[in-house]
Amino acid sequence: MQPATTPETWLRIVEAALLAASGPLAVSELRRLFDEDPGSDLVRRLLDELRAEWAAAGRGVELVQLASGWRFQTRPEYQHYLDRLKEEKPPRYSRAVMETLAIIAYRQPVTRGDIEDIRGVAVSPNVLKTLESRGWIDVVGHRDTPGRPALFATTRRFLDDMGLRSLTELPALTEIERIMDLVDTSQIEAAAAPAPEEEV
Amino acid sequence: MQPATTPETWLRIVEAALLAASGPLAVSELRRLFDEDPGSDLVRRLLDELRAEWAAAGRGVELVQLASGWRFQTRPEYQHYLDRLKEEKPPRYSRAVMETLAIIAYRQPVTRGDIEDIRGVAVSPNVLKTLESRGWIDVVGHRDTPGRPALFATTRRFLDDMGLRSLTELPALTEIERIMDLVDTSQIEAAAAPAPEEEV
Amino acid sequence: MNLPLELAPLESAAELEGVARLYGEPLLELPKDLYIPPDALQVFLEAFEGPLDLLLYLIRRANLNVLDIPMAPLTAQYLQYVEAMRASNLELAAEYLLMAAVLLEIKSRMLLPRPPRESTEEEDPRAELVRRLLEYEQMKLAAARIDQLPRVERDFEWVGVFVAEKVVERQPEVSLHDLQLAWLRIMKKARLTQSHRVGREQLSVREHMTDILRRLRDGAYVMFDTLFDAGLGAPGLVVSFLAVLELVKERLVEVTQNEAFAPIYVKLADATRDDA
Repeated sequence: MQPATTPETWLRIVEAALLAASGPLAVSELRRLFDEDPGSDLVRRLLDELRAEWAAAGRGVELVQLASGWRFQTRPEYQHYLDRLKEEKPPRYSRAVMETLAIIAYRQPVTRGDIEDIRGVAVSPNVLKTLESRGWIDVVGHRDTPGRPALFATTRRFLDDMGLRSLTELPALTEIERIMDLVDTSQIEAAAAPAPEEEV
Repeated sequence: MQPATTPETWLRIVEAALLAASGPLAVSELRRLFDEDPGSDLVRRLLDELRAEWAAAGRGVELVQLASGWRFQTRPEYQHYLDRLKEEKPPRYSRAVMETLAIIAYRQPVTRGDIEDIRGVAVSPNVLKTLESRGWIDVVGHRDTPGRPALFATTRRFLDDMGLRSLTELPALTEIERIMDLVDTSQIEAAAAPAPEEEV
Repeated sequence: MNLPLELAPLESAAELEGVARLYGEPLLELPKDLYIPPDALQVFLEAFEGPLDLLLYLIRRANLNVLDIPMAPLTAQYLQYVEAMRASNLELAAEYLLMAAVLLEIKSRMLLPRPPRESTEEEDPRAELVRRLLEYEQMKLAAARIDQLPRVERDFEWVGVFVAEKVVERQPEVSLHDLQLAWLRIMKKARLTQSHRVGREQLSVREHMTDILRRLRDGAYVMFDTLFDAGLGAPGLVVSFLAVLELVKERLVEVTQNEAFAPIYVKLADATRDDA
């Protein structure tokens, strides 16, 4: 009834599992697929082979490794077409949301007060709610100061959704010295201040 | 930025859309993917080609046509493997089924009346049907009493599934009873009857 | 809304030595691009994420060195924006006013004559503001880069193929232990109710009874001898014999013999009626 487990079949089993999974699958989970545990090394070899196979076929779908495991996803070049089937556009986030996310991502764990200190303005509860409901940040504890403010950090889901394996893969921060040298205003304006009309 | 629209690219666009879709896609929807409407005939040809391509590759996922459209789905032969990734606990037989099975195993051949006498409650026909469809019990004759009730016994399949060579390898009743004498009955109750289980 | 945002040269500031100079050169007029048409004011101000953002804008547009900010013209420009906001009845966040106070404070501290000694070691009054501006700008750039990362649903989609389920029904798994526990429950109940005596029997007899019934199932007459497997050895034969006797006692089988020493036949007790 079940396919015999030859190396080719192993590939197909891992492939079917990854195609059908509702989230990234870790190597430890993929090992559970087989009658006998093939070990992490073999599973990793299968994953590499699978990724190469799909890349070589020039498909619109690729196998990627993310923070919580491996997953098939469509290639960005195809989004233009796939967008046409969408009934609603994905949310665009305001600068307030993105700056709050950046501060949490690079300075975590941080309190709302820390974020407000850096941004110089009050952080609206909606901004944090937006990020929490997207599953990108969560409360990882409370700082032991008066009021015991919540400490926010980014989630694995954030890394997965951004196609990253770990926080170290985040774009490197511009060094302070470089910021000081940035006097070509036109460049800064273009990079740092996207169109003001985009909102949550 | 977008792939040029050659016939091969059309295939890949349709493929990516179907792989990423959350439900079946109708031909009319797939036509919307392209800059210029390719018409239903061409889309159907692409779908047929895609289906043949996936079938030829012997993947664990196949393209199928349903009433509401086309979708990729896993092949039934792979269910066995994919099940292993599920977190959910395997189904359990109800207490009625387990007790009936125990009575048939230890006291065979027995009629339904015998089982009811021992359990002190009526035995639902579903309970016996469950065990029969599992191939663990069958009717080996009829008792020569009014109504000629069927006599149930366990099958060879039951022994195989339990890993036994013969019924004599079942845990001895005397031993069980001796254990029962030693163990506080409330403990047995706690161990033997977890939360009220759902009926099969 | 009728307030023209023409930023006049700050004569008073220009007179202040060392402050109104931009890198040594007297700053006599402000960069022209600071002019904002009044109608665009609201949209313009809403584009800023707070006073730090506005200050950075002013600094960068004027090509000023963040590390050596000329406080007087910057403060004056900033105050003009704040004033414009108030005049336009824009909802003015408290942070903008707080920043105005900070700027004025720094400006006044810079005007104070410094004591001749330790002057080189004394901290620049602008240091804290510069630190905040740099840290905010760093995060602002980082936010823009994160926003450019390919993101699910906007730049790509997850693949999720339908799982053809229920094709194979999952069967509950039962272990011997489960069976044992089930039997324990029965015994306990039987004891409590005392309504039924559950006897202790040799299981093998029951097993042989089942085997014999199975062989007789088609209703045919079976030779008595064939019910015994010599390979079982003496104890096995005794058990088989006991099983036949038990079946007879329970009237499950009929044993017939036409005459003495003739072959003995066994058949299901109800077989005749089955045929009828």
